[in-house]
Amino acid sequence: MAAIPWGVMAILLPLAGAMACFLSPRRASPLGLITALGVVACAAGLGWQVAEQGAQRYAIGGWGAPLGIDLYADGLSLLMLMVTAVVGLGISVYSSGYFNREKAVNFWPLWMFLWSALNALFLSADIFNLYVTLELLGLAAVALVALAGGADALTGAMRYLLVSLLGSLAYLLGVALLYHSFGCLDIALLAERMEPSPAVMAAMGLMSAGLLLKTALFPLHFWLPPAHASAPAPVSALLSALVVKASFYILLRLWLDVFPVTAAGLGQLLGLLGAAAVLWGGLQALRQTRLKMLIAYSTVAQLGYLFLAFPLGSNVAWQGALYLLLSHALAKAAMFMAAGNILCFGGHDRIADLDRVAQRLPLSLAAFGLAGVSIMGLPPSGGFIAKWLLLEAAMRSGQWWWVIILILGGLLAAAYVFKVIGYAFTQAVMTHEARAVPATMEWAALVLALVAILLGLVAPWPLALMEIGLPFGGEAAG
Amino acid sequence: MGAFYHDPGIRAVNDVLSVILLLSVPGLPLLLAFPALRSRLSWPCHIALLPAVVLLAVPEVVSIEVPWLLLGTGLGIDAASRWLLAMSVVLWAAAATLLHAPTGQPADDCLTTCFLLTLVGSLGAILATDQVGFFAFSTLMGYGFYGLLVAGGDEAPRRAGRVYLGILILADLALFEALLIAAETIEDLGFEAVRHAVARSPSPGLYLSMVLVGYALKAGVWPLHFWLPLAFRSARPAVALLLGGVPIAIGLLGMVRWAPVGEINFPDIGLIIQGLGLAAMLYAVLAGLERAQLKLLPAYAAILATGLFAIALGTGLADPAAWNRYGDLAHVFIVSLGFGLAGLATAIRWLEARYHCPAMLARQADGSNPWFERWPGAVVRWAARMGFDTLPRLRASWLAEVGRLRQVRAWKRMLDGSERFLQRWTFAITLFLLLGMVVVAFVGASSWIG
Amino acid sequence: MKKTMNPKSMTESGKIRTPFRLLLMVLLSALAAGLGYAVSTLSSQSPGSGEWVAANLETSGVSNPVTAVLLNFRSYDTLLEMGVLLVALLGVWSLGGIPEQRESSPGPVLDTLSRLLVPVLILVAGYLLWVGAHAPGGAFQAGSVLGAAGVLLLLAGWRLDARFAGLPLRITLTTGLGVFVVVGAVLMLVGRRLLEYPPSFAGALILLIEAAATLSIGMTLAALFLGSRPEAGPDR
Amino acid sequence: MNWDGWLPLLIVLSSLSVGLVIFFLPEERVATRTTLNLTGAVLKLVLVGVIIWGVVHRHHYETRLPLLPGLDLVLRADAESVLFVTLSSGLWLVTTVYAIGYLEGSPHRSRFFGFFSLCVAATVGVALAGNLITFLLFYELLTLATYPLIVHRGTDAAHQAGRAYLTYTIAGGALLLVGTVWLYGIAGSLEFSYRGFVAELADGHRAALIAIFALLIAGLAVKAALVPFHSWLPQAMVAPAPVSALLHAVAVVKAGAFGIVRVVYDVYGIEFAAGLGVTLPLATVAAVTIIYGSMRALFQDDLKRRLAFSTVSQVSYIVLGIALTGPIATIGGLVHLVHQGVMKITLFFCAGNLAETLGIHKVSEMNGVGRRMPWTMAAFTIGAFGMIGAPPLAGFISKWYLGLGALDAGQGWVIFILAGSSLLNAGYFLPILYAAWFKAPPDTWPAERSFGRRETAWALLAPPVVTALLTLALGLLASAPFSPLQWARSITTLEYAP
Amino acid sequence: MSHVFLYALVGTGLFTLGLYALIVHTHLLRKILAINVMGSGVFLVLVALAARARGAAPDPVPHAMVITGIVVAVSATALALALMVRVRAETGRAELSEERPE
Repeated sequence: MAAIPWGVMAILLPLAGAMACFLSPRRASPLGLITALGVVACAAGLGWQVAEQGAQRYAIGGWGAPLGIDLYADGLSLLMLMVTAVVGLGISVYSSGYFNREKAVNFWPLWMFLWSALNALFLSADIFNLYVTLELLGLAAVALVALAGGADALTGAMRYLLVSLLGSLAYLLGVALLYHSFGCLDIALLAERMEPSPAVMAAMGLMSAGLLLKTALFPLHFWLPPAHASAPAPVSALLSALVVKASFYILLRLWLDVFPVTAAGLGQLLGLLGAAAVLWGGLQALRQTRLKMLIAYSTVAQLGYLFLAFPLGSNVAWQGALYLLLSHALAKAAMFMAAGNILCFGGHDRIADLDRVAQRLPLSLAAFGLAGVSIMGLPPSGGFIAKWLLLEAAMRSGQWWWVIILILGGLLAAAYVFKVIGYAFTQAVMTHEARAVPATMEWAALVLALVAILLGLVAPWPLALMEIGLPFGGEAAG
Repeated sequence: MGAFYHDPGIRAVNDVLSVILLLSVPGLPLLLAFPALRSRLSWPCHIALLPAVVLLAVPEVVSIEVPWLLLGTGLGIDAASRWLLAMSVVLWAAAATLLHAPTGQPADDCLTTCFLLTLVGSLGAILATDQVGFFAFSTLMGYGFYGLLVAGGDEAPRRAGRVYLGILILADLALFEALLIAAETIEDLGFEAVRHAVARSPSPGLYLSMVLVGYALKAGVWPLHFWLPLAFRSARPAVALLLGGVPIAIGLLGMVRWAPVGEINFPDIGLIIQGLGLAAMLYAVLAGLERAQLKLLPAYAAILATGLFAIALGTGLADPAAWNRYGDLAHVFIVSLGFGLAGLATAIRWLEARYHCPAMLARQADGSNPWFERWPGAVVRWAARMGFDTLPRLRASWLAEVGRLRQVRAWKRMLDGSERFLQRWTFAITLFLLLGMVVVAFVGASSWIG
Repeated sequence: MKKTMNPKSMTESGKIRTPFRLLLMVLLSALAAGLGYAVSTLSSQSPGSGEWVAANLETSGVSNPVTAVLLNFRSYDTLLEMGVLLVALLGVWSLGGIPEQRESSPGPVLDTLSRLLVPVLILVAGYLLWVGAHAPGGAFQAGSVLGAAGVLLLLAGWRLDARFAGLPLRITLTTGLGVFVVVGAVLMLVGRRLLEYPPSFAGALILLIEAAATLSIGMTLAALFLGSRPEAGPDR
Repeated sequence: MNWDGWLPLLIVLSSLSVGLVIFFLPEERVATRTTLNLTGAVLKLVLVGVIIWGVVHRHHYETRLPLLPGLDLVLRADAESVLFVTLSSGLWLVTTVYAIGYLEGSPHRSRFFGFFSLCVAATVGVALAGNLITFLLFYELLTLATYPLIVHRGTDAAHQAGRAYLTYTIAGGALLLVGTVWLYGIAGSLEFSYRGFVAELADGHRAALIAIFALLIAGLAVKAALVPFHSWLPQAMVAPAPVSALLHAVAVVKAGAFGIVRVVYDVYGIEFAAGLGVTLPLATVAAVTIIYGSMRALFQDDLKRRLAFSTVSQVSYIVLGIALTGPIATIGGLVHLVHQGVMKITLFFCAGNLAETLGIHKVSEMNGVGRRMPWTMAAFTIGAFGMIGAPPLAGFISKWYLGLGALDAGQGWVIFILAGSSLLNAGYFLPILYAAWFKAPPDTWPAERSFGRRETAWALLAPPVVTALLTLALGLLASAPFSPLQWARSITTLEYAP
Repeated sequence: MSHVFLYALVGTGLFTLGLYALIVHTHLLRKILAINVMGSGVFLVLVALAARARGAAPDPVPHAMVITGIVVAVSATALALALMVRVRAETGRAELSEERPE
């Protein structure tokens, strides 16, 4: 075990930051930024550690698995942590310009809690601890959505809260069944002791359904667009980029490690729902008249891609799904930020009137466009690499119908992204006074979008990191 | 990757002078064709002829290979082409003088350029020693001549020009095909080599017919003569002077040089061609008498002469030995035809300037286009209908169908409705999915346990 | 875009048709049956980690196994859970002013009762905190009782003095989580793992954490009941 | 990696970096922008010169960066890529000069030139791509970089054109992607190599290989504007003239055609492809496109639209040359890749000059324009005759080899296609020339701008004249060393070596 | 079957009952209560099954889990109620509207 437990620090630091922000509301913004930098450093440290020494296990309280709670960092959790760090830093920088003082007081502690919850979730190796982090995450996220105020945001937040609680409870019931079946909560131990039984199957159904609800997989996505679209821009960004991914991450962990099911039926069912999400989200996104709604439905579609890996089940497919997750996190954060800039500048986000705004915010539009490239899955971008891997997996497994879905989804994405981009080239007169957008907000969006593009050029490194600890069980898996 | 090392750049030339000379015969007029380069010169068209004159003065047979030009071509002069060149120089000089006479109009820049380009084409074609070069120059000559016909003229020359242009394109197509067939047969595209090779190839018929049709079109041989009367009727004096010596002569020269006459024995085709030639002569006489226009006389004379030439050619095809014996006369014939037609044209101009001839006005006034002008128009109109109307209309109707589909609000409503349904039955759907999961899991489990 | 409130859909959403209810019942019964079946097939021999807990109870610093699990073996859960409480409060506060309910003046009975009960409740809370080390009880129970006392006070119309409503209140609210984090961090600084108590200090540390947590939980619950950020004096 | 290993990447970066810098230049820094543009273009040309020299001297230029496990981003200079890279970087220089003149004083120039440079960077990437995934990467980048140029004017028509362009190209890209992935799944490699790399897979994968071929070609055909994927191209002519030049000659259409070259020769190998029986359908499609494009061009009154349909027709010559199995036709196809670019860019430059100087957009407005703008129209005339295939211009050489190749391959019917197309070409170009030179000019032009003594701005006039002279030179000097024809011949020897 | 399982079955029953209420009722307060009922069901399952082993002391871990769960549920309920009050203040009714914001 290495000298410095970077992973633990990545959890404690934002917690401490949250309390500091809470205690000193006037300095919330600088305190938050400092914490963000610290967390990024922790993630980098953990990355270095994992890359050097392989997967890490950390027994909290020194008790070890059956009794205590373990933290576990392998390639999968490391990448999640890192993408959270990058997006989180971007969101922090963006938020320092976005919120007025009054809102900032509430935003920063909640955001720090949320970040802490995310890090804790990605590092946890204990299914009950996962439940706690999930709740921490969910409550913080709901509170952040409600921060926007107004009927839309509050209704969205309410629905989101109910959905989140329902999902958590289903998950918790599953946890109960698993614990009473095997007497342990640690993922690795569960995997060892796993034996199929009706209780396990019920737990699997309950936990999957609960997590799917939280991940907003079609047809359980209904809560996502209103919540994500009505939240403040940085919150939309972190919800779409990170929060929905958290529950997917748990699902992935359970699926890969705990449930030793090769049952093709459930995989195909998930794949089918994913495919439906891709198409439905794309179609709905295309139909939207408001930019943030469009982006939110785009998230629904992109989440669908993640589930295409389940029926494929091969190493390459998992890698593709995870890569999509990473690049989508970056790209979608950038998109929501760009939309936030537009909203902030022009006072509205009606797509049809974007031509009044778009040309006056070239950086934001560029960010939107670059992020769009990744969303569409065009090269060179992280989205492309992900799509390539998924396509390859589909081709290799002979399940060519997923190829069609992937391609159709890409086309739909192109349609809705360019529906927006097109307005960048006409210049209409401004009808009202515009508000200046701070440069930090524009650059934060652009830099995140650029990182999403960059992911397409440096793929071997993240893919190599992903393999640490063999989260996908090596080449033969599936 | 090394193919081009072996290609010689410019191969050693024994006589640098002949290279310069031969190249400058088409080269100088080509340069002068650029208005900017001749703007200071007072007699550009005459100056352009100087290299040709010098070349005529050189007594020996010279020829060069220019491997880097086009697909590797050659220029040269021998006894036969010397006569042609001499004829051309004389005619061109005369025409240049005529052209220069009414100078003073700045708009004639275009005309001068066309004149010089045609000059390049005709001299180059005479000097060319292989088919590609000949084809290139004769094409240039053709389009240049079209410019000469049309430039600065009114409706009548334009119509002549249009018809000539159509002929020209068709002829070039035919000749291009012939050229391809030749190139397919043999690598070296020198005239002699091609004639030999084609004659020995299994089916020289296609090549022969392409060559004959192509050059017959260019030379205005009956029944492919339609542009000739139009051109003679409307051309300005300088151009009328050139008609015999340039397009017709080059056309006939092409036939002589390209067709494997004297190498193959095609009595049937020969007979047909002879018949055509005879018919041409008959037609020329009849039509010339019937139309009775002074200005058209050279045209019918040309048809008559080319008919005669066709008879000779047919004889050559039917009886190679005869052609080999008397074939050289063809060049003499061409030269004299050029001079003769030029003389005739000049004479008629001169006569016309003296005596007014009302007959031609009456003929022109009836306005009915001959059939050969009508049907190309019809073809174009038909094609227009095909391309312009049918296809877009098909597309339009298809688009309308799609548009109707798009208009149907049902799609929109369906999308809206389902989304609202999903929102409304929020938790019920969750239940369904939960059940689905559990059931699938159970099924999976039972099959797995069992 | 105009926003229309369709009255028809409102009435529809208010009432759910009977066939649907029936269908729902059938489906839910199926679900209940399935879950029940799953539960009933569990082996009656518990494979739980009870014996592990029992084996390590001595070194945990407390003798009540539940407290040992909560504050030692799985103290990390509890740490995060303190965070959950605080987040909920932050969320409630960030919602802004909740429209004040009609102020009903507390009757004399309530007033008297609260004066009587609050000290008792505080005492009970202290007891529960103390007893948690070896018998049922502990920080949450104590905190809840404390919270109840706070609620009672609030019902009786008592409001926190503006002087304490700012930083002092916030410090109290964060004490539980703060002490937890500080203890964990200090333990890490001295070379142990996160929340790896030295066996000799375990009892004391747990008590310290529990005390802080009790205070925070109580305050948080009361604050949650109040619903909005108390009017504070000017912040430092 | 030594210097040789970085050169291909440098060529791509020479315009990519310029583009990125230009994006951030303020609109009014005209001089800086112009300098940057020209520096980039000249630098690229110099680097290309180095590469040509090196390739002739058998240097191996290859940049290899890891992209995915087992798949590299490969930029390599081989004979084909040098042909295309020379074309695009040469024409880019000319087009840049032209664009600087054309857009003088118009808004959003930084954006325009930024994307302009990106577009060329992508094209050069397409040219230098050493495997299919690198090709795909730059091919899609090209799509993205071109879209802003097409909608640059921001009018409704421009948006519509942009939408059409995207609809086609993104769908095409998707097909290409599927084909590529499938191929990778079967072959496990995507490296281009002379005579292809899939031949050994023939057993058991025959049907799949045919399907992949269809997917790849369909994806590429969109950019190459083969019927029925062509209709974006005429719509895209609403873009500014330099963009049209870029679309039709330098980059987009060429990228599609070049891709087909790559797929047929370096993925499948021409002999194997012929053995699969996929080349004849391709040739048929190309033939149909040739005729159909010309037919449509015949009836367009909008000059640029007519030119666009002409491109549809002409680019298919390249495809036809590729699809006719045989070395001579290959020479024709490859050489037409260059020749068509030079000729068509001339025509578009001229059309742009007419629009910019006199406000002429329609053929019917061109009466007597030769008097007013003799240099421009002279260049146009040369380009048009080149397109018709009149000797001794560049188009003649292409047509010559195509025809000969068809005969050589025993596909006599192609001759008739070529003849018909020439006829139609003449049908739609010659009336323009006739009107321009021989009809009387109108009293006033639609929107005349005065440029003093010259007929138009220097930067607008020089490019078409240069490319027109190039058209002439490519025909006249076709057999000279280093000519595209010679280069195509040497490629052919590589692809057909026993 | 021991009484422990009976409790556990009651727990699952509460869970489904809560789900039913969550689906059927439109008023937010009822929905929140339904969630709480569901939570109670889960807790019951957890605690009941902890005492399965005859004679042995009940497993303390589920108890700890339930305590944690209860705190979480309390927090969530508090937030939900506050949110509900705000929703009611904004929209005039304590229901989730199906109207999508246009």
